[in-house]
Order: sequence, then structure tokens, then C-alpha cells
Amino acid sequence: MDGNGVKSMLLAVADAMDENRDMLCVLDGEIGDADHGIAMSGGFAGVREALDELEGTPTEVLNTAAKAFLNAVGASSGPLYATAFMRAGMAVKGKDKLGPADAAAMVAAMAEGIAHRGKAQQGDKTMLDAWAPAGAAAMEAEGSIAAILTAAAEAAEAGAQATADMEAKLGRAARLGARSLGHKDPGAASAAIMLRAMAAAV
Amino acid sequence: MDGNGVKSMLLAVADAMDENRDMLCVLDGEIGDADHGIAMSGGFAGVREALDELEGTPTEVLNTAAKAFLNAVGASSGPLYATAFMRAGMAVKGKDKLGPADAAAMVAAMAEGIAHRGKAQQGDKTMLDAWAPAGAAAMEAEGSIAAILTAAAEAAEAGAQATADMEAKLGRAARLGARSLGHKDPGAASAAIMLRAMAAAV
Amino acid sequence: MQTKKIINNGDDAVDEMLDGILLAHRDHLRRGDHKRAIIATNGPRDGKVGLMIGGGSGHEPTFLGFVGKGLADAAAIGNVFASPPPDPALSCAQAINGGAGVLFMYGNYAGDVMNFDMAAEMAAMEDIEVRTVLTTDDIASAPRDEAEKRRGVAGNFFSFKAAGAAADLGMDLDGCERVARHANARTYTMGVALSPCSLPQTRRWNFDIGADEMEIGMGIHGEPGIARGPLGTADEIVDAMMDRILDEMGASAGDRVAVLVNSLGATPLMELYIMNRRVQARLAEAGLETHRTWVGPYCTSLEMAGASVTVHHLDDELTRMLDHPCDCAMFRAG
Amino acid sequence: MQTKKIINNGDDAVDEMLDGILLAHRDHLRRGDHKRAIIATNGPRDGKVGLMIGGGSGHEPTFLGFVGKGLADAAAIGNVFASPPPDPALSCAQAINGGAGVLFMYGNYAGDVMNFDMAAEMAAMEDIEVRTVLTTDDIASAPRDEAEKRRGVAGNFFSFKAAGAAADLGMDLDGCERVARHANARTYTMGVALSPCSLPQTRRWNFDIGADEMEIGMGIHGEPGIARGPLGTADEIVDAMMDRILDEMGASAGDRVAVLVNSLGATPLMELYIMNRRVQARLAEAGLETHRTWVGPYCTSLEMAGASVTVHHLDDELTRMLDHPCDCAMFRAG
Ligand SMILES: Nc1ncnc2c1ncn2[C@@H]1O[C@H](COP(=O)(O)OP(=O)(O)O)[C@@H](O)[C@H]1O
Ligand SMILES: Nc1ncnc2c1ncn2[C@@H]1O[C@H](COP(=O)(O)OP(=O)(O)O)[C@@H](O)[C@H]1O
Ligand SMILES: [Mg+2]
Ligand SMILES: [Mg+2]
Ligand SMILES: [Mg+2]
Ligand SMILES: [Mg+2]
Repeated sequence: MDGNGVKSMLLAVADAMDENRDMLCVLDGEIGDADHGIAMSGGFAGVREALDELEGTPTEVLNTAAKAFLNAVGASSGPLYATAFMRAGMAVKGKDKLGPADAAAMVAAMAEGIAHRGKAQQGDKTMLDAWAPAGAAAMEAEGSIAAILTAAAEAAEAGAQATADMEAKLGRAARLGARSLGHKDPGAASAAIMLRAMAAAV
Repeated sequence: MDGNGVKSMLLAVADAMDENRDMLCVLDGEIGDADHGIAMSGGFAGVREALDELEGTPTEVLNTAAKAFLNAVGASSGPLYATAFMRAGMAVKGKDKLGPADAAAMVAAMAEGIAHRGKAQQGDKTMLDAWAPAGAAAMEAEGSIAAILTAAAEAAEAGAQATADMEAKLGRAARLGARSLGHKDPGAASAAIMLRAMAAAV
Repeated sequence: MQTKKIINNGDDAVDEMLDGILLAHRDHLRRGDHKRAIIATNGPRDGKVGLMIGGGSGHEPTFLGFVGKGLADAAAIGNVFASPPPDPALSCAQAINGGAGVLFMYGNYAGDVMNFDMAAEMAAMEDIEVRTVLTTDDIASAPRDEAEKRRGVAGNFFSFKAAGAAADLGMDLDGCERVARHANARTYTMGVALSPCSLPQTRRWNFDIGADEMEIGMGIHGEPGIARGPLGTADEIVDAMMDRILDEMGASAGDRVAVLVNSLGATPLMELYIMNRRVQARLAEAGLETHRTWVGPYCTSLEMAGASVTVHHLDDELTRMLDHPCDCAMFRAG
Repeated sequence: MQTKKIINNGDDAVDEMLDGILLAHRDHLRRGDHKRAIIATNGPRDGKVGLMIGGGSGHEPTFLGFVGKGLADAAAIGNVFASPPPDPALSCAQAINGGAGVLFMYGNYAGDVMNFDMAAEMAAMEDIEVRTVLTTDDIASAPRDEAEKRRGVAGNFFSFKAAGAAADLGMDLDGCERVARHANARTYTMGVALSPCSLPQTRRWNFDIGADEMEIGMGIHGEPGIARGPLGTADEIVDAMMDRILDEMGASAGDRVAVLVNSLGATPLMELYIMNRRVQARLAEAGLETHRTWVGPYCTSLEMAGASVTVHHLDDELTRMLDHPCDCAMFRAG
């Protein structure tokens, strides 16, 4: 996969976020402030625009996406995904073509970036509960890029599902305590959607 | 009928206004500001309180009612009914006992007071469209006080009904023009209720 | 199901509100002899024309927000959407009469006219000279050739401001009346309502409106307006308002105006400022210069959603009146 | 069916609102290098600590209403209910740095902390010293022993005011930071929501609430609070709030406080003043003296119905800060 491959992956995510915008807002409305779909689709709209003319290496594409996402949204998702994309870009720095191991490294780097920026622990009921298992699954999986991303997406989906049984410790939902039980974390849900769209785009 | 008789008539009206408060608000909501029931029941609540201890002539009772009604409500109804009750009081001044002719004079005086204070014309879609025919019917009717008040109430009811086919010329509804068609004037409706309660109380 | 309100007994709402206002604004407001007569602590003085404003409750910060030095000297307060009876108005007139007469200003509504006229007659019997100027800025409420039938809405604040400044500057009763009439004649308001309000005593919506409808020309008591239509965009709504306002105003390029973009209650500042953007664009397009702009809830209808735009057509005198300082509890200008 | 709003395209709402604000308040506000960085025309100056506040839109007049001489020097503005990204905050810091450093103040939300911290790091690379004080006045949002986890809501205005006065009085960055932390530590807010709000981009209610329910401790972004209950009377609601506030505050008889009774948007002044009546009764009962009171929409959640009560526990220093004059577009004090 070259820079254009990474770009089509991100554009596929942008479409997926548009499709899921309302669903993500509804999820966020249950335990947060009802805007997560807006943040994700708005952020990727910024990415789409910034990548429009760009022909670059995977790292260039990811760095451009990071800045565009951040400036389009702010919010919690902005710094988290900006950091994630920058780390992913660092993980594949200097490469023009990415193989399965690079894809795994990218996913793992995104998970690390989110953990670093957000200072969340697994179990805090955040997007990290999708990204951490996704990073681990990607590193363990074998086969094609698609196979690796699919493994990551599946792990993210399971992780996102599991957030429904967690009490929030961080983010807007943290003040809810036990009232956050039974509601899936919107950031974890969008993480799974992102990875599934990436896998499908390869 | 003595002063106490006048008093029981007014107390009966107070009860009738409480019962019809919501209906009158709904009527006023269609073409006005939805508060006519509040004004009428609030005004007569003031009358009820002011008359509580009073033992007086018909004129004293009516003058007390006038002031109490006015101070309790203001609004359009306040000056109109305050003037009406004062005129009624003047019409029977010096009398301790009222007969059928006095009752008719009272109703006619109320109609005149309302016309004088409001400067409305018949057909303007106001309470005058109930009071003017009621005053005329009272003067024409024969028989007991009850018969006279019943004739007045019937005329007021017909007059109130007819306001539904009028375009408002005065009051809050005046700006509605043709949109006021089909809606009964709330002030005319409460006038009919008042007269019916007075007739029933004798 | 009752509408939601943070109140105690609906019948006590106005008096409890007044208690809360007086507790919050002791520096500016005090009670007169009547509990519904509220007097400026620092406004009335000997030799100055007294300005009394007033009307029904439910429009806060109108009227009490405009009571203070340089603006109104007192306000007579009625029940919700109901003119006060004559007594509080008379009590105001007595408290603010400095020997130079008292000007009554209020919106043109049948009930207000009857009650305040009775108060004016009672004041005259006590040798207090009273003049009355009705505000009639709602251009949707009657055609231009019957302008005197129009009702007073959010724009009344410009007329109050001008009269208050005139009085504070020491003009006599004739002068204050003239300035007040002049200001009112050059004030143009159009409003639109999106949702109903409800009275504290009934807690029922006072009219129905479709989920995608707006009422153009709705009165500030929820009286039906001139037309129902589908809810437009902010620019469409403002254009409809500004077309009519600019047409009525007949201003020449280079003229100055002041602007009020007013919330009827529930409409938040975000929407008002989006409207203001278009208002200013239309004024600029017409070559008019905006001298000052107010944006916010200045004349409300309880919790009604909706907004109005007022344009006040300035001349040198009205500019001086508008810029004259005033010091009120809920309002600032000059 | 979409919620009713007077807007154009929901995605443009924030930028169009900012245009409208800048047109209305040219005397007070100007744009910085970034279109979402708004600077006080007359605040920043050499040698003075710069105060930057900011956060998501939808809370108007927070934050821009508090930008002006004597209060904040700039505000960085985000999307609706979303922290701004680092760039506008950096642009603010650059514009208001007078060589004495810049204080960042904003509500304690995960997104705001991440974005503003990134901006602070970027500013540090340009040799602008930045300190940060988070506002945490919402006592319903975390227990007392985790007070640092609480979110900032309507009471942040007292902390901003104190810090702005400190900076205007020439205190250095250490001093301003100390005053800001001190003010925040003595500010206590409790809120209650009656109806949801809706975002301009979704125009869907962001939560459901029963027709006779209220949510106690609701956040200013519609985040669920601590409990649902049946809607109480004004006195019951205020008592529930004041019980907790007075308990947390631990003031002694004779102490002075300042009060803010705040509308979350749709709740009208009538209800706020009815609440204020009870707030003042409770304060008087506790032997506390109310130095000043603000009542109105100061920190809103779009069109949400509801209200909050903030009590700011004064001492001599905080009284001086509160009384220090300031000159902002949508706010007045001192
Ligand atoms: N500290 C954090 N670490 C990781 N993820 C976080 C953190 N704080 C919040 N999140 C994630 O952000 C999501 C909310 O994002 P979004 O709605 O876009 O931002 P905001 O909370 O600012 O409205 C949450 O569902 C959660 O997954
Ligand atoms: N000038 C008038 N003459 C006679 N009746 C009037 C006049 N103006 C208004 N009314 C009556 O008053 C009624 C409204 O009364 P009410 O709702 O109590 O007062 P308001 O209009 O002040 O809210 C109208 O329905 C009409 O019958
Ligand atoms: Mg969110
Ligand atoms: Mg009425
Ligand atoms: Mg009324
Ligand atoms: Mg948000």
C-alpha cells in the first residue's frame, strides 16, 4: 500500500463517518453531549478536503490528516486522533510502500497515541477500550493487510461492545457513575467503525 | 332583592368564572393572549374577598365589587367591569330593595358602562356584542327578576355566539382581521356566563 | 400535562418575581406606596419630568429593566400579560412627580390604555399633569395608514430611552412628549414566533403551532400574527423582516440607525447573532450606518421561542438621546 | 422532525454567529489572526498578564461576553459544545501576550484540557509563558474529595472576573494564577435542567426527559446529571441547591457572598427572579450578606430550559476583584 492507498483508506473512513454521524450523536446523547458524530464526520470532512490534491508518502498523508482533523474539530476526538495519526505516520516513516507488518504497526501506534494523549486506562470506558485491543490484535494477526485490519476491527468491535458494561472514569460521562452502565461509549463505537472501513477499503 | 341578594348573585358569578376559567383562556388563546379566564376568575376572587364581611345596600355592594375587580385584574376586563358595576350601582342608588325594573336598569347600566369605557361599537367583536343585546332584552322583558335576567342571559348568549362571525375591530384580536373569523370573542362568552349565573342565583 | 416552569403557586408568580427583582437590584429599584409600583432609587428629582412606563408582566426585562437614572423613573407592573390597574400607576406618578409633570409611556393595547387613562385622570385630580405617548412600533400589526392602531413591542425601548434622556437633560413636558413621539414614529419592529408560551396560572400552551411552522407578526402576548408559514432559514426570515422595515422607513443612504435583535424568550443568542449578521448586511447594502446594536432578550413573551428585529431611524436629536448615559439594573446604554 | 432554529446551514452556525457578534460589538471585539480567536479591542497591553478564556460555542454570552478591558483579553471559540483546537488558542496567546505571560482559564473538560494544553506547549515554544487554571465550580459533578474532577459551569464567570481584575490591576502571572485558583475554590454551582437542547447540525433533541421530570446536576452540554426527579416547585428546587451549596461552602455568619442565578437558555427571567427570592432568603437565614447579584442568561446550553445557582464566597481580596470595573460587550460589573 502506498500513500494513495492510505489516502483511500482515510476517504473510506470519511464516508463511513458521514453514514454513522447520526447514530454516533445518539450514542453520545445518552452519556455525553450528543456531538460525537458531528466531530467525527466533521473531522474527516476536513481530512477529505486536505487530502484532495495531495500525492505523498504514507507519512505525509497521515500527518496532513492529523492536522486537518485537529483543526476541523477540536473537542476530545481532535487531539486524540491527531496524535494517533501522527504516531501512525511516525511508525511508517521513510516508507513508500507498506506491507502487513506496517499496517499492524500503524494500528498499534494509533492505539499508543490515543493512550498517550488521553491518559486513559483500559476500562475507563473510552475509545481506548476499542483501540487497545485493536492494536494488540493487529500485532498478533497474520496474513494480508486486509486480514490484519479485519482482525483489528473485530477486536475493536468487541472492545466497543464491552464498554456498555463499564462505568465511565474519564471524559464527559465520568460524572455519571453507575448511570453510564448499559450505554456503549461513542468514541469506542466510532473507533470500530473506522477500523472496519479501513479494512474494507484495502 | 336587597344588598345581600346582589352579593349572592356576584358570588355565584365568581363560582361560575372559576368553573369556566380554563375554557375562557382557551377561547382567548385562539385570538388573544389566553388570559381572559384568569382575569375573570381572578377579578371575581377579589370581589369575593372584598364582599366577605360586607353588609350593605345594593349600591355599596356594587361599588365595592367594582373597585375589587379593577384592582385584582387591570387588563381590559378590569376597567370595563369596574365601570359596569359602578354604573349599575348608580342606577339603583338610594334603594335598599330592588325589583324587576331595577334589575333591568342594572343590566342596561352595565351595558352602557362597558360601551362608555371601551368606546366599542356593536359588531367590533367584543363583550359589548353580548352586553348590548342583553341590556336591551332586560329592558324589554317582563316578569320576575329571574325572568328578566334570564332574558338578558339568552340575549347575551346569542350575541356571544354571533361574535364568531365577526371580524375583530378592537382589542387584541383586532390585528387578526379575517383570521379572527370563526372564533367566539372570549369577553362576550364570559358576559353570557355571568348573566346566566346571575339569573340562576336569584 | 402542565408546562414546565420553575415557580411556586402560579397566582403568586408576579409578586414573587418582584420580590426577587427588588432583592437583586436594591441599588437601582425600590418599592413605591403600592407593591406593584417600582421606583428608580436615583431617577426622580425636583424639576425633572417624571417618566413612567409599564404594562403586563411576562416581558422581562421590559419594563423594570429600563427603570433607572437617565431612563424611566418608575414602572407600574400588571399581572402576566395584563395591564396594571390604575392604582399602581397613580402611585408611580405620585412618587416621581417633581413638579414638572409626568409622562406615561406604554404599548398600545386596549387594556393598558383604559387603565392608564384612568390613572392619568386620578393624577390630574391631584394636580399632577400627565401626558401619554403610546408605543406603536410593531409594523406587522396594522397597515401604514392606520399606524396609530399598531401595538408596541420590543422597539418601545428606543422610545423609552429617548424620552428618558430628554427628561434627564431637563426638557419640559412638552419637549419630552415631542421627543417620545418622534422616537416612536421612527421605530420599526417585525417579529416571528416559533413556539408558544404558557401562563403561570394555566401552564397550558397558549396556542398551537406546527412543528415546522412559524408565525409572522406574532404579538408579544402570543396574539396571532399576520400569517403562518413554513419555518425559513435565518437569512430568509431576516430578509422578509428587513424588506418591510426598510420599505416603511424610507431612509436615505448615509442615514444612521440603531438596531435591536431581540429574543422572545427561548431563542438563544447564537440564533440572534446569526440574524444580526444578515440585518447588518441588509443595512449596509442600503447604505445605512449602524450606530449601535443590542442583541439579546430585551422584550420577551415568557418562554416563547422567536425573535424580532427593530430598526430605530436616528437623526441628530435621537442619536444624542440614545447616547445619553443611563444606569438601569438590567440594561446599559450611552 | 427537526428542532426549530433560526439558522442557515447548521455547519455554518458558529462562524455566522461570530460574524454577527463582531458586527454588533465592534467597540469591544476584533478578530485575531485566526478567525476563531477573538480579541478585546482595549484589553491587552504591554506588561500586563494576558487572560485567555475559551471553550465550545453554545454557551453564549459565555465566553465572548466576558472579553473586554478589566476581564478577559481574548477568547478561543470552538464548535458547538466542542473545545477549540490549539490554533485559535495559540493565536489568542500571541495577540494578548504583553511580555508578562498569559493565563488560560476554561472549564474542566477532557477535550478542552487536551487542546489548550497543546496550545500552551506551542506558545511555550514561542517563549510565551502560559499558566492554566481550570474552573471546577459544578459541585454536582464529583464528590468533594475529588473536587479537581469537577466541571466548570456558570460560576466560571466569577473566577474569570477575579483573574481579569488581578491582571488589570497589574499583578504578575503568579499573582493572577493565585487569585484565579482562589476564586475558583470559593465558587459553588448547582444546576437543574427541564428540557433538552439540540445541536444546529443535528437538530434533534440531545436527550429525552419526561414531561414532569427535571434532571438535577445536568451539565451545560446536556450531559446527564446526578439524578432524575419529578419537577419541584421553585422553592423546593432552590432549597435542594442551597442545602448542598451552603454545606460545601461552610461560611460563617457575617460573611459576604455574590450570587448568580443563571438561565440555561429557555428559562425566562420571571422564573429566575422567583428563584432568587428564595436564594436570598436562604442566604439571609444563614446570616450571609449578599454583596451583588446577577440574574439572567450568563452561561447557557443553547435552548435548554433550566437554571443554575452559583454562590461566590467573598473575602476582602475577592470583593475587590469583583468590584473592579470591567467593560465587556455583553456583561457589566464593577
Ligand atoms: N481522556 C480520554 N482518552 C481517550 N478517549 C477519550 C478521553 N476523553 C474522551 N474520550 C473519548 O472521546 C469521546 C467523545 O468524543 P467527542 O464527543 O467527539 O468529544 P467531546 O467529549 O469533547 O464532546 C468519548 O466517547 C471517549 O471515547
Ligand atoms: N374596547 C373594548 N370594549 C369592549 N370590550 C373590550 C374592549 N377591548 C377588549 N374588550 C374585551 O376584552 C376581552 C379580553 O379581556 P382580557 O383577556 O381579560 O384582557 P386583555 O385583552 O387585556 O388580555 C375581549 O375578548 C373583549 O371582549
Ligand atoms: Mg461529545
Ligand atoms: Mg386576554
Ligand atoms: Mg391579557
Ligand atoms: Mg462536545
